[in-house]
Amino acid sequence: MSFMKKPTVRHPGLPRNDLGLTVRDYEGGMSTLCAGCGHDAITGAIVQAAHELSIPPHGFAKLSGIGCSSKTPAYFLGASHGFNSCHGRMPSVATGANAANRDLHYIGVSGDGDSLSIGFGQFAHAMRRNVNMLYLVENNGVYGLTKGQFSASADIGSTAKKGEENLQPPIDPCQAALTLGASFVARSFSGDKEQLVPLLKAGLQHRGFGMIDIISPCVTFNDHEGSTKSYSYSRQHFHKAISADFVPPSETIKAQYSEGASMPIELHDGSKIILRKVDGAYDPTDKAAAAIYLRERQSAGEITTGLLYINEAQQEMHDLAGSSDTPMNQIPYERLNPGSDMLKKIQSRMR
Amino acid sequence: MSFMKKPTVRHPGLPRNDLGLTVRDYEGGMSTLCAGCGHDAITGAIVQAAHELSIPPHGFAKLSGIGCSSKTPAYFLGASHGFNSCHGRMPSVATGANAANRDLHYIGVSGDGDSLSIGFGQFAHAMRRNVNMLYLVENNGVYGLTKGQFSASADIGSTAKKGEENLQPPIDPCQAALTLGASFVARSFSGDKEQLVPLLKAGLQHRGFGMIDIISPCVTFNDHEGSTKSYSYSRQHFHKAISADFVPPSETIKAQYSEGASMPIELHDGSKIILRKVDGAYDPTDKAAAAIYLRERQSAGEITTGLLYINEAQQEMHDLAGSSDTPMNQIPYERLNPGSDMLKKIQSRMR
Amino acid sequence: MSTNKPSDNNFTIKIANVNGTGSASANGLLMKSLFRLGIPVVGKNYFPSNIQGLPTWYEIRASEKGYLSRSGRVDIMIAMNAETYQKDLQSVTPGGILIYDATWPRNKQLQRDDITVIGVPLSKMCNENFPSARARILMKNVVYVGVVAALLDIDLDVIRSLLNETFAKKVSLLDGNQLAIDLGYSYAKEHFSCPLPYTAKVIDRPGKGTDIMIDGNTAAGLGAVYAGATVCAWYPITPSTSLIEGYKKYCEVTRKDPDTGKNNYCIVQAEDELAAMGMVLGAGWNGARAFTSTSGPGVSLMSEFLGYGYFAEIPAVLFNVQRCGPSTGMPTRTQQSDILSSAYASHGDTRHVCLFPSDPEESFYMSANAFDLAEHLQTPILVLSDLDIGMNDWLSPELTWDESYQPDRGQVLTKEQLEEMSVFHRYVDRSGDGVAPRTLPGTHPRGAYFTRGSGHNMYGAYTEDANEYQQVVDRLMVKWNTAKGLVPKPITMGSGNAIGFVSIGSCDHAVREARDELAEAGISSDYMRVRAFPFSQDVQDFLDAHDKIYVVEQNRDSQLKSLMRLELDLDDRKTESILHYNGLPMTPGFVIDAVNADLARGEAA
Amino acid sequence: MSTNKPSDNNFTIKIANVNGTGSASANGLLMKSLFRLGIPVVGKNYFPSNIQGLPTWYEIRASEKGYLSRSGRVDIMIAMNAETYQKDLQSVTPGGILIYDATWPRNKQLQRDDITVIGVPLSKMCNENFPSARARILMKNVVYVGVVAALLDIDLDVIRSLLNETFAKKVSLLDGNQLAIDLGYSYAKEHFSCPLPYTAKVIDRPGKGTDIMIDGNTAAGLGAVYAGATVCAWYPITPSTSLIEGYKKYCEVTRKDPDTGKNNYCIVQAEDELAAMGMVLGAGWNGARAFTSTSGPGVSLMSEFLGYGYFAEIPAVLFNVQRCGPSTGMPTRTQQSDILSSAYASHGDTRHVCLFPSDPEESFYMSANAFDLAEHLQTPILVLSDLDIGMNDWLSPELTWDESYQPDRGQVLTKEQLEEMSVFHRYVDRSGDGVAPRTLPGTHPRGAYFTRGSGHNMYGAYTEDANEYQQVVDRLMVKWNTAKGLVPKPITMGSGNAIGFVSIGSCDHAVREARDELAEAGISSDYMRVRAFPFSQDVQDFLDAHDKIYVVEQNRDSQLKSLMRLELDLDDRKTESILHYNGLPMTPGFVIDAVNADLARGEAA
Ligand SMILES: Cc1ncc(C[n+]2csc(CCOP(=O)(O)OP(=O)(O)O)c2C)c(N)n1
Ligand SMILES: Cc1ncc(C[n+]2csc(CCOP(=O)(O)OP(=O)(O)O)c2C)c(N)n1
Ligand code: SF4
Ligand code: SF4
Ligand SMILES: [Mg+2]
Ligand SMILES: [Mg+2]
Repeated sequence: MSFMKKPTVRHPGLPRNDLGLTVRDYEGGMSTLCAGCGHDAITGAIVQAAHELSIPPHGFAKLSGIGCSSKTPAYFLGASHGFNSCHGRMPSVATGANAANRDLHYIGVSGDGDSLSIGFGQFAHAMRRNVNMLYLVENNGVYGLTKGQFSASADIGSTAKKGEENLQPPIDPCQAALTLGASFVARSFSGDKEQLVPLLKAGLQHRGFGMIDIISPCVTFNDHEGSTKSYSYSRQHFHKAISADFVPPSETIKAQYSEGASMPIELHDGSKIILRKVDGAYDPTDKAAAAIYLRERQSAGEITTGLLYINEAQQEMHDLAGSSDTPMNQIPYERLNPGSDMLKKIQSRMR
Repeated sequence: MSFMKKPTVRHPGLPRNDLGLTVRDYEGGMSTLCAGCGHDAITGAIVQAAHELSIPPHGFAKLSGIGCSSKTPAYFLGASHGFNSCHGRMPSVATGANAANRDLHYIGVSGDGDSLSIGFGQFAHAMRRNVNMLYLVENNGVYGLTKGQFSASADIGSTAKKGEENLQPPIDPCQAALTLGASFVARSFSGDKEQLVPLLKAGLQHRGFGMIDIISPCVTFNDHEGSTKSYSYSRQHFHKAISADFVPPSETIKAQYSEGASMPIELHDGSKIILRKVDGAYDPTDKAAAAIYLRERQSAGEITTGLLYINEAQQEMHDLAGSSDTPMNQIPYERLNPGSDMLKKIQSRMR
Repeated sequence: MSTNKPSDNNFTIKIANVNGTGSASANGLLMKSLFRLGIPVVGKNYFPSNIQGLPTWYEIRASEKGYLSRSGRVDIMIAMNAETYQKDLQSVTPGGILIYDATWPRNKQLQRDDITVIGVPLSKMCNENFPSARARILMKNVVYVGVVAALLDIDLDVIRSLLNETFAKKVSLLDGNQLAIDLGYSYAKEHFSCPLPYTAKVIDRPGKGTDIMIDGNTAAGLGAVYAGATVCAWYPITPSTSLIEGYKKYCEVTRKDPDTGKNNYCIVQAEDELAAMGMVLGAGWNGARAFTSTSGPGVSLMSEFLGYGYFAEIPAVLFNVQRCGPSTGMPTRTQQSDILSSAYASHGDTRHVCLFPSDPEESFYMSANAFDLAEHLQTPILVLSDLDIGMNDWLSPELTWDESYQPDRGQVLTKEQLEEMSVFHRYVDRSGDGVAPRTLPGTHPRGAYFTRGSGHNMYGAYTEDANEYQQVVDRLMVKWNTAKGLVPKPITMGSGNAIGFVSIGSCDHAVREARDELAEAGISSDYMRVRAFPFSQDVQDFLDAHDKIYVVEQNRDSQLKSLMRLELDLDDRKTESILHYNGLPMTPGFVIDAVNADLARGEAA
Repeated sequence: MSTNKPSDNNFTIKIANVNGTGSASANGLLMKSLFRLGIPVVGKNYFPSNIQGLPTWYEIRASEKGYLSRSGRVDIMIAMNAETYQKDLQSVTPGGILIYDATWPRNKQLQRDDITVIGVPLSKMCNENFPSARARILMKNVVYVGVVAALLDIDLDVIRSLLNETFAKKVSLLDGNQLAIDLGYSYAKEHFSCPLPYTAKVIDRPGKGTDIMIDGNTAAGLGAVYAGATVCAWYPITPSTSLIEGYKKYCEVTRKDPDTGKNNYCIVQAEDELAAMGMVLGAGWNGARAFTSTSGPGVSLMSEFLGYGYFAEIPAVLFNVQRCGPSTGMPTRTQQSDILSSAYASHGDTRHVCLFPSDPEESFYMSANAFDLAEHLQTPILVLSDLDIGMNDWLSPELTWDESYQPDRGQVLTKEQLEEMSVFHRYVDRSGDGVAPRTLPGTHPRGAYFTRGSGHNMYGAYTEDANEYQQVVDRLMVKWNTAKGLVPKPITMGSGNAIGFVSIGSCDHAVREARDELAEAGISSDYMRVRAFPFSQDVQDFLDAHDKIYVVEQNRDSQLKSLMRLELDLDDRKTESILHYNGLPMTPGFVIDAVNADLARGEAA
């Protein structure tokens, strides 16, 4: 939002984690997203979670597709390698990266467009393979970066809006993940750090594919016609250079509510969604029950948040493949080279 | 299976449908699939269903991807236009074809590789759009045409087989379809014409996306190692030109069982699957119940068959889009051309 | 170039803004007021791949002679973005003017003696005059329009009537905007010697009053409406999205059935580009005029399907609004770097007919033409525009539509024709031009055939036979040669000179201006702008007729020249590439400098 | 060609079978027995894109001089497929022999006086001798091997020992096979005058005993094992699948950790080709040697990612085992038609280093070399093989592995190096060769950088700045020029002749044989086989050194010639294309005919 260089001053008073690092060591570059964008709040939660876990920053690799959401890996973990891949193709790149080095912590950041439209196939198959990574869908119901087309995800403002697009049934990443084999499925809200940070930590520690659907309002493109707070002013102008001509600064929407409770959230366009946090009695190890609960709450107009499903027993990709414990990229050539004698032996069967 | 030209003799005794056509008029070219392939049985059922519905043969359009299954449109409805598209891409071609002409009956034929791997994204989005078509997944758990690699679908012989691949959770097309918005979801078995033909007819008459997952055993590539009836003989030979060197003729597996009953089926490799037919009490209009039932039976090791879900109220793509009743490809240019006066008017706002 | 002094009706204004602060309307107002005076004008937008908070520029060139390329000069810079202040200051042409917001002190370390720096307390003025926070942000932009109006002596009535039209239905906003204009205008009048030595004058010229301001994407989308396209499938990608938006907008206005209220068009937002292309092929196969619009990454994703369309011979139209770079590159910058990859998109021996419009006007007509070619030739047609053409605001002659136009639907057999035939074979070419009649699903049982991307013979049947296969691909080359005679011919200017320029698409204006300037300097030349691939004989003739060929294009790898080397007889020794590929639109100065450097080399050698 | 008589150790046997009837083992047995005698031999398989019931042919060429191309002749035809009987009969070279199953009467209308037709009651013999239905089908194939053994006087001991080795662990099957051989052998001895005038003789020659029979895909897969590739991601597609199967097979044998039993390799069957390429890039970025294998449609789907790899500079190896045609084409036929689309895969100014092996031996070494180049140059390397090389059975010199080989991992900064640096910038080229050192994730916090396909500057930061962007793409051209000196040089033969042949990949054997024959007829020539793109200076030198250039390749659109026209100075007037593109491997006769026709035209003119 500002062109000023981020200050690199150290704050001596900042709390240090087990590695002696402060939260600053887990931050990244300055965000260029719109003021108030939900994605920035998620970035903050990732920084906090990574710091609290005391994993060295270069022990992470962060990957993304293309979109506003997919830009965010530039804004956290500046000391980790990042890979901003092609639109919708992060799951495959992350799978390959993980195949090469099973020892890093992989954070994949994607958007609803990136994961549920162009990337849906890859998203599904990375889950099916149970690639050991944390996968975040920063879900705003629109294509932010291309200026606000509807995406395939749950239209988070659906109650307040009308129009043709709304009639298409949305794809719920959590229900899809349950159907497609993810071993860790959760949902949260960008403004609910209290819920999000522990979920991120759990997902990073989970051995297998951890999918968190994070509802993350887009402050700029949620001003559909008919909405009371529509930013219609700039649209009235006869001249459109690019459609998001005027983006008034907004506040990040915050949400704090307790387990078992439901919480109505008013979005930037005045529409409402109702979040429901699973409570302590909820059993996240029962997949069928999770699927049923999700559907029930959905019918009641609520969006369930929390850890919805976890299966620690499901083997991750390398376990299934019987891979060596030494990462593929660290096995010395001497152990990879079968040698010239073996080549002779192999060829003895070719005569 | 034979190079002999199909006889074109008319059988005067054959029953005629309302159009005066016999079943012959709905047949296609000679199949080139392996003797006993489940796909051929499905072809036969399609011919019968189309004939019984008394739709003129050129009122259909048949589309497919690439695979043994996707070859089959050449073997039915010889008087219909066919479109053998790219691997995994039939859903988009069918969507476009339907966009151009909403008046034809569209039959899409695909395989589990075609629909659940490379084509999974398109498969999902055609369902979400509720394109008015009948979509068949001829599901054999393998990539037949490329000689037997495992596919992402339910491994139909899973009880009898072991090996790395089996550990990956399969994608169940029916559960996926329920999650992704299909308005008609059914499952059947290639050898159960009694169940299949009515389902095909219902699917063709359904207004919206009708998905039928048809378990269709591959007689050639179900001979996994460890299987009792493995065709290991030819594999023992030192020379492999192509892997499916010897394909002994097999019989199509047939199954007949009544509503509510379960039926164990022995596949060509000696493995077993258990099919369970939904009974009359089953309510296919309740999506959540359908999803729950599927999961329950799955946990019990059974594969549910029958009409699993139907929603006649869900609007199909053109309804949602507000398309004219006249197919797009039949609107005369005069009605499409806004005329030169309108062009002047439009430009008056550009000064 | 850059030493020329600005003169009446010839100047360039550049406005440096921050993304998302609502400057577009103000900048458009300024441009439009010059246009209303009758001055040829072009507005180029340099915006980031971002929604809010990053630098963005708008550049307005007024050119009495109607040169619409980027001028490469900045006579008036309005520096509204502190982040880019230093860069913006540097980019002012010597003798030029820089306007900044004097509410806050400017960095005195950044100085230039050769330009005039004007401070206007924009924020202060707005804070004093507008109560709401939103208006304070927005009206800053309108105030600087008032300032420029005073400096250039723009007739305030023109601005006023523009505002009146704009806010006809939102009168509450009208007053604020008027006030802001007046504030800027008065401040400038009071504090600076207005007007400048050069001003914006009312002029009269052919086209005044009928000319329009339009971007290429809107024009192309409108062309698709007039061509009778009914199916559109697409996936959002900059800079092609607004083409679809244009199509949609005009469909909504003109294609609702008056009786039923239903749509005589069907737009599908696909899940990705592969699906979009699949849908277009499905619809084209089924007899609807269908198209998609995308940019480089989308074309890469569509490659498999493009090869399918070529081999199975299905009409389709694809607009490729080119952007900058390999991979994601710079999505909001322009380039012409998909020429080769579009012409030969897909594996195997595959080649595609391409059209290359140079401006919005041609985008409109070529858009319509593309559908005729697609159906006549039964093959995908790729229309290669670019961000500069597609998203910038160009002066354009009025678009017209011939009422007698009837779509060329190509050879499609009717029910009656099929009824009379004993048998139909899909790929039998009776006309000798390589095109075989096709049938549409649902017409007649006898018309049924199987469309496939796998090997097929002339009868449409599956084949793995060597000769049968070869027959089909050989006929496709016959069709290719037919295309040469059907596609738009190149446009040539001048004759008899030893030097010949060759260019393509949006290079046009810069090359034409450069030619004029070079001619004034005694270097005269001929010029050919290639408009289609495959090349017609005229292209070869032009090459042959010149001793020196400059191929001017906007990519690194001289892709147009490559295409000509591949398909024509191009003597490399007499050919020089002039390549511009940094993502900005090319300037005439760049071309002139390159020619002068080459001629100097020649003399030195 | 086709007028030559077969002679000892020089003949072609073609076997027409039905797919799925188990003939492959028998045909392999026949070929291998010739190989064991020391005769150079090649086996080509013409199979349908189908599993059961369609025509399939296997062609065994014995050539004492070691010519391994398709001969274009059929000296002995074994016609086991009634469907293709007529075609098979016709394809026998005059003077040749046709063997058919005389159990059933043959069609007497199909006659030829210029060949010898031999009936053997194969089915009858099998029905009488084998009880099980399966054996009756399978053993027919083995019986005809016995017949041919008698006709060609093949030493039965050789066949017997082959059978012994094959069925060492399945002795139950041994007897049946032996019996079948004997049945055929005796029947032939009894009923026909055996042996024929030409026979298969034991020969001694260098390489006998060490040479192997191998297909190119197996060799390339093995090369990847020896190169130290650890990550493989792929999606099944004919004819590339067996490359992965080869890699997997040898990994299973050589890459299980002896201590833990775990795999020192990781193979991922991807959901499609886009994902496969993404996985390879992810793994390459992360420092593993990673590869994929595919064919045309897969390369089309990978285009977007290939451009990403080029622009973000990530090592990757892609084997493109080319098949026939645009689109799906003929998946089980061969062609070299992805040359252009591979070299320039993806939109924007993108170009890729390509290697062109000509046979299995080279597939092995180039496979290994590709990984070195990929990591040295930090870019995707495309190895273009084809179905003929990849899936057919070739005589090959023994493969060897230099024990001192160490992988060239390119410039990768270690933890220690990073520790000593004050700052790391990803794309700063200090060596001047266009390649900048990279770092691997997890090494050191200072090594962190952001990999992106969007515009970036030399420091690795995001940019939309015109100059910063251009710096990067200009450096990529420096790297491209570096590549010219690193890729395999062309192989040339002969010198000083006016005529120069240029060819590529699997054309090699046919061209070499044609050259020899032409030389015997008094037309001598030089020869260059191009082995890599970009072209090194040697390629230009060869072109310059000849008055007449024949570019021989297996595609319609003269893609190799096109590439040379684009990147070199190729005089079109002295260059003639010889193009073979019907899906079958090219014969020497085709080349000779083309040259003779061209020379005749020259004389006539
Ligand atoms: C192949 C390709 N197609 C299209 C685009 C254009 N594009 C960029 S971002 C985007 C959508 C992003 O939406 P989402 O993933 O929801 O992210 P958000 O911006 O909403 O966070 C699209 C379509 C692209 N970059 N690449
Ligand atoms: C782009 C592309 N990739 C790969 C292939 C090769 N291919 C052909 S069919 C097939 C799998 C078919 O499996 P499935 O859909 O299950 O059909 P089945 O043969 O089992 O009926 C594959 C991978 C192809 N034709 N195109
Ligand atoms: S456009 Fe929406 S998603 Fe993108 S940065 Fe702005 S608020 Fe966030
Ligand atoms: S390989 Fe399997 S799926 Fe294919 S035709 Fe044969 S039996 Fe059917
Ligand atoms: Mg989004
Ligand atoms: Mg299958």
